[in-house]
Amino acid sequence: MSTLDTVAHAAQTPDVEQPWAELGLKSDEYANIREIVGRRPTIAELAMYSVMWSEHCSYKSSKVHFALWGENTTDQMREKLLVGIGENAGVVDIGDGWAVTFKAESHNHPSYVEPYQGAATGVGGIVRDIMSMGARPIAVMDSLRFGNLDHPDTARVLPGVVAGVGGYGNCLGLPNVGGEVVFDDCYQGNPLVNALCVGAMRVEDIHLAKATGVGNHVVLFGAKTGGDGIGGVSVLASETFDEGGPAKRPAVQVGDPFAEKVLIECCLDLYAARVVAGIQDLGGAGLSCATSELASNGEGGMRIELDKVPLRDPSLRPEEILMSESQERMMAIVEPHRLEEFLAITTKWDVEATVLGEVTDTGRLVVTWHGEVIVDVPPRSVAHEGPTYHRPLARPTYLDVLTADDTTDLARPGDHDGAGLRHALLTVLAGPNIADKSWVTDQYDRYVMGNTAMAQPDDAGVVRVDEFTGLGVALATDCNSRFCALDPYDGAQLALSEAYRNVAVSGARPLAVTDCLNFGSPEDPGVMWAFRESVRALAEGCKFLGIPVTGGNVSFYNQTGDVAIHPTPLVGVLGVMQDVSKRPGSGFRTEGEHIYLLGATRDELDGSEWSRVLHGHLGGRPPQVDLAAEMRLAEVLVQGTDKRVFGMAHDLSQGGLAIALAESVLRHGVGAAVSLREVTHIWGVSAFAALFAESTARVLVSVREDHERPLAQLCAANSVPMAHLGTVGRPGSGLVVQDCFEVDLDELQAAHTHTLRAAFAG
Amino acid sequence: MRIGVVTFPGSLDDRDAIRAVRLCGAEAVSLWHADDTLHDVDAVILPGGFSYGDYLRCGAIARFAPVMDRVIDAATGGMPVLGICNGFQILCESHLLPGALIRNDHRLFNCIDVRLVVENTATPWTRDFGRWQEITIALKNGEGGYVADQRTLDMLEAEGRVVFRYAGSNPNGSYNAIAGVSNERGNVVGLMPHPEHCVEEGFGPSTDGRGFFTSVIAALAAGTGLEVRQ
Amino acid sequence: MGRIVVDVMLKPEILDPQGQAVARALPRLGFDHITEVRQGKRFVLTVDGEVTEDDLAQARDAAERLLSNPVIEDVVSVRAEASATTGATSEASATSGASA
Amino acid sequence: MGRIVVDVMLKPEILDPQGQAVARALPRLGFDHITEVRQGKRFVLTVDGEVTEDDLAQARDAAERLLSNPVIEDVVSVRAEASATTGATSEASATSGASA
Ligand SMILES: Nc1ncnc2c1ncn2[C@@H]1O[C@H](COP(=O)(O)OP(=O)(O)O)[C@@H](O)[C@H]1O
Ligand SMILES: [Mg+2]
Repeated sequence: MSTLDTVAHAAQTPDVEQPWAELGLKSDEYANIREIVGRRPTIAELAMYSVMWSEHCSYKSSKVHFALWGENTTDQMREKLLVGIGENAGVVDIGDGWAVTFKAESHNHPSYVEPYQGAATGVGGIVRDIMSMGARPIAVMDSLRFGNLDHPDTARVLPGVVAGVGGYGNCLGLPNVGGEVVFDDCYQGNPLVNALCVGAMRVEDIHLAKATGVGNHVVLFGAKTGGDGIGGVSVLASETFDEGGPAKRPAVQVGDPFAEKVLIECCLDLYAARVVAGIQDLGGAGLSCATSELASNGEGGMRIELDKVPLRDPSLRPEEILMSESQERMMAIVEPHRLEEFLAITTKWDVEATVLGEVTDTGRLVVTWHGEVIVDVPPRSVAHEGPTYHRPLARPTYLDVLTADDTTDLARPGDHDGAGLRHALLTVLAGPNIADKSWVTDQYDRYVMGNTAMAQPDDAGVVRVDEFTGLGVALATDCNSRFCALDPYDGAQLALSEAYRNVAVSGARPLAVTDCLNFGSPEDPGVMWAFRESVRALAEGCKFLGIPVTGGNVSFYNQTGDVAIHPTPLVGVLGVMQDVSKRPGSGFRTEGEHIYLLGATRDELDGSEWSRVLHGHLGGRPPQVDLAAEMRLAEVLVQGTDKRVFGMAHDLSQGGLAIALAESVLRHGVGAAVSLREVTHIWGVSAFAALFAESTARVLVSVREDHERPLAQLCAANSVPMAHLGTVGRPGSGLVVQDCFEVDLDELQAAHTHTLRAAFAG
Repeated sequence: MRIGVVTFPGSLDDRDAIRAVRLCGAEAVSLWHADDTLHDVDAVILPGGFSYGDYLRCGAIARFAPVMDRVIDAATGGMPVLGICNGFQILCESHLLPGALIRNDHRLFNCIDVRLVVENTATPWTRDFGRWQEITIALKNGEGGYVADQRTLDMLEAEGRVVFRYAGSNPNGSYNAIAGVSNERGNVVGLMPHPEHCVEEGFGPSTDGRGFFTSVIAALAAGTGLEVRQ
Repeated sequence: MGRIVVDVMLKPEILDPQGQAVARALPRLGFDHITEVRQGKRFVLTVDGEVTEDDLAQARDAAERLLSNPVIEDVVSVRAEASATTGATSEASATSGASA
Repeated sequence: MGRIVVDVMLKPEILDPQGQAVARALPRLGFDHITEVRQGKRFVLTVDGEVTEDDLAQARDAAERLLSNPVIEDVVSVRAEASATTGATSEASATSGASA
C-alpha cells in the first residue's frame, strides 16, 4: 500500500523534498509552481506541471519568437483563415462551404528509439489533431530525414520508420500523397520523422477544444489507458512510498491503428449528430494536457474523477494516469441532454466512453482519486502560462568560413565535355536524395478513398474534397537543409518557395502554410539564432506571398553531443484547385509537344546536389530568393492549368534542369530532345550551369503546338521569362541534349532506381 | 438493381466500392457488419481494408460477423458476391473460396499498378471483359500471396476457376501467379487488386475496373444470379 | 489466474516468407548453425482461476476455429502453462536461460 | 536434424492490439472462459544433427539480437524441441490432444 499525496496532505507537509529536477523543472520553475498553488504541489500536480511545462508542450524557448507570426499576418491574409494559430490545427476556407485543416508534427526521438512504433504513433497523433477540429482526415504526408544511406543505423531506422508510417496510415485508410526522404550525415543519430495530415469538413462543422457550458459532461473515449510513454517519469514512483518498487513502465507508445480508424468513424458520427460541444485529442502529456487545455479555453474550470479512467494496467498510479500517452483516446465535452445519444454512437462503434466529470466555472481544475482531491490548480497556469525563455542568440562565427568556401574552385565539366556532363547527370540522378523513392512510397496506399488526383512521385499531393464539383487541395512539404545551414533566413524562405512552387506547378493556388521546425538545442545560442532567423524568414516570406501560417510544431534538441542537425524548418504549403482533374502531372506523355523552361537561370551551384554528390562539398551562398518571381510564375501555372495549356509541368529544384528533364522522361518512359542554346544564350551561363544550377522560380513545361501562343501570352502578361528547350520524344526513347550527350531510357532508369533498392531490398 | 457493400469495423474501401457501383449505374446499399439481413440486395461486395485491424489473420475475425452468415447463405444460393482484397481474404476464411492469402513474399506492403489477364469471363463479375483481355488495376496489400495445396491448385486450373492472373512479374509470390479465383458455381469471385480504384478518369491508374461493375449489372439484368434474392 | 498456451505454425508445405527472411539474415549476423527457420504464432490465453479440463477443451476449440486457419496452418500444441501464477516471467526462468 | 523453439512475446506492459482483437472476438464465438489473450511469435529453427549446447547458445543470441525487439518484446523461452526427428507433429502429439 502507498500513501496518496492529496492536496490536504501536501498542505500539511510543506517541506517534503520533491523530485522537480529529475522531472526536468528548473528551480525557479518549481518555485513558481509553489507560488501558483500556494503550497507545495502534490505529486500529481507536479507531474502535470512538469509535462505541460516541458519544451515539447509549452514552447518555452520558441514562444517569444512566435509574435512574428501575428505581426506578419495582414487582414487580407486572415480573410480565408477560419481558425488560426493556437488551436489544434488551423482551418482555411476553400470555398463552396468547404473548409480544410492541416498540420505537421514531429516524432523524431521516439522514431529513433523504436522506428516502427515511433513513426506509427507520429501519424496517429497528427491524425487525431485533425479529427479534433471536426474534420474527416483525407490524406497524410511524411517528411523523413536519415543519416548516411550506407550507415548501418540507417538500415535499422529507415525500414522501420517507413513500415510504421505505412502500417498506421494504410490501416487508417488515409492515402499518403507525398513527403520527402532525405539522407544527410547531419541526421545520423537524429533522424527526423515529420508527419502531416489534412482534413476536410463543412464550414459549419468546425469544432474547438473548449470546455464550455457549466455542468456539461467531460467524456473520455477510445482506448484504455496504459503506462505508455511514461518511462521517463518513473522517478515519481520512488516518491510515492510504494513498497514493491516501481512497476515497469514502457517509454515507447504502441499504436493501434484499427482502434484509431474506428475512433475516426465514431467521431464523425458524433459530429454529424451534433452531440459534441467541445473536443480535444489526447497526445503528448495525455490527460494533463487535454483537461487543462479544455478547461483553460472554456469556462475556466473542470472537475474530474480520475479513478473512473478505464485502465489497461490496474497498477497505474494517479500521477501516471495523468501523464500517460496511451494512443487512440479523445476527450469530449457533452451537454447532459445529449449524453444518451453520444453513448449510443460510441456503443455502435464498440468504443469505450466514460464520463469523468463536469465543466465548472470555479476557475480551478480539480482532480479527485476515490473522493480525495489530488489536484487543485488554475488550468491556465498549467496549459498556457508556463515559463517563457528569452534564450541568448548569436550568429555562429563559423558561418563566415562556410560562406567563403564556395564552389568556384570545384572542377566543372566544360561546355564541350559531353561525357563529363553525362556522367554528372547519371551520378546526381543516382545520388540518394534524387534517386527513385518508390521502395519507400510503394509501401504507402495512395489510392484509398478514391480521391487522389496526384501523389508520389509528382510534385504535390492533390486530393479531391468535393466529389461532385472536383474542388480539391494540393499539398507539398519541403526543406533543403543544406541551404539552411548556409543561411538560415534564406534557407527557410527557399523551403517556402519550393513548397509554394510545388503546389502551383500542380495547378493549385497556394493558400496557407504549416511548418515543423526541427532544430538542435535551444540552449545553444547559435541554434537559437538560426531558429529566430527561420521563424522571421517564414513569417516575412508568408506575408510577402500573402498566405498565412496556420500552425505548426517545434522540435528542439535534435543533436548529438554539441553537434546539432542542420536547421530544418520543414514547410508545408496548401493550395486550392477548383477542379483537380485538370492537374497536368509531372511527366512527358505526348510526343511532339514543345518543352519550355520558365524562369531565370543563374550560375548558382553552392549547396547544390551536384556539389554534394560529386564533391562532398557544402559551402558558399544558397541560391537567390525571389518570392516575387515565384508569385508571377505561380500565376502562369495556375491560370495555364485552368485553361489546360500544359501537357505537363514539373518544377526545378535539387539537381536543376538536368534532373527535372530526367525525371520527366522517367515518369512515363517518354523521352525528350532538347537544346541548351536558348538558356545559355539568354542567361549567359555555361551548359553546365544551365543543367545543374539550382536557381529558384523555375519550372519545366510542355505544351501542344497550338498552346505555344497562349503560353507565351501568359508568360508575357506575368513577366515570366521563357526559353524553348525542344520537344517530347517517342515512348521508350531517352534524353537527348543536343551537342552534349544522350542517355537511353534504360540507363536513366537503372541509375535512378538502383540506389534505394540495392540498399534496402532483401 | 441493388448492390450491397458491407462495412466491417476497419473496412476502408467501402466508400470507394459504393462510388464505383453508383458511377456504373446501380444503386449502392450500405450493409453493416452487425446486420442480420441483406436488405434485399441483388449482389454483395466485400470491400478492401483492414477489418478488425487485420489482426490474427486478415479476414479471420470479420468472417464471424453476423452479416457473414447471411452472405454465406446467399452465396451458397447463387447470389453474385465479389471480395476485393480484404474481402477476398474474408471469403477464403469463410471457405466460400478455396485457398488463403499470406504475407507477400517480399514481406512489404506494396501499392503498385498491376496488369491482370482475365482468364474466365463466365462469372457475373467478368462477363463484360474479353477472355485473355489484359487490364491494369491498382494492387495494395501486405498479405496478398495466394496459396493453396497442390490438389486445390490443380482443381482450380482444371476447372478454369483462376479468374485473374498477374501478367508480367508476380508481385507477391502468389502460387501460379493467381490474382483472383471463383467458387465452383462462379458466382463468388475474389481478387487482391482493387477494381473500385479504377473507375474514374484522373483518379487511379485506369478505368478498367468499371468492367466488374457493369458486368454484374448486366448479369443481374439478364437474370443470372437472381435465384436467391433475399 | 491460469494460462493456456496455443502454438500455431504454417503447414510445412506452405511458403513462409517471414521465416525465410530470418533465415537469410542469420548468416550475415554470424549465425551459421541454423539451416532453416519457420515462424509461427504463440497465443497466451488467460482464464479465471486454475486451468480446468473444460477450459482446455474450449481453448482447443478456439484454436481450431479462430486462432488457426486449417487451410494453411496447424495447431501444434494447446497446453496449460507450467507455472500458472506468475505468468511470462516464470516461464522464462523455467527454461534454459533465455536471456543469455 | 535438430530443432530449437524460440518463443517471443510482447512485454506485459506493452499494448497488444492483436491479442485484444482476438479476445474481443472470442465471446461472439461462444468462448466465455478466456479473459485475456496475448499474441506472440514462435520460431522453429532447424540445425544439422542433434541440438548441441553450442547451437542453443547461438539460438539464444539470435533470439536476443534478431528474433526479438528488446524495446517491446521479451524472449520467453529458447529450448531444444523434445522429439527432434519428426518436428511439429511430434510436439503436437506430445501435448494434450491439440487437434481435439
Ligand atoms: N512552428 C510553429 N509555427 C506556427 N505555429 C505553431 C508552431 N509550433 C506550434 N504552433 C502552434 O502552437 C499551437 C500549439 O502547438 P501544439 O502544442 O503542437 O498543438 P497541439 O497541442 O495540438 O499538439 C498550435 O496551434 C500550433 O499550430
Ligand atoms: Mg492537439
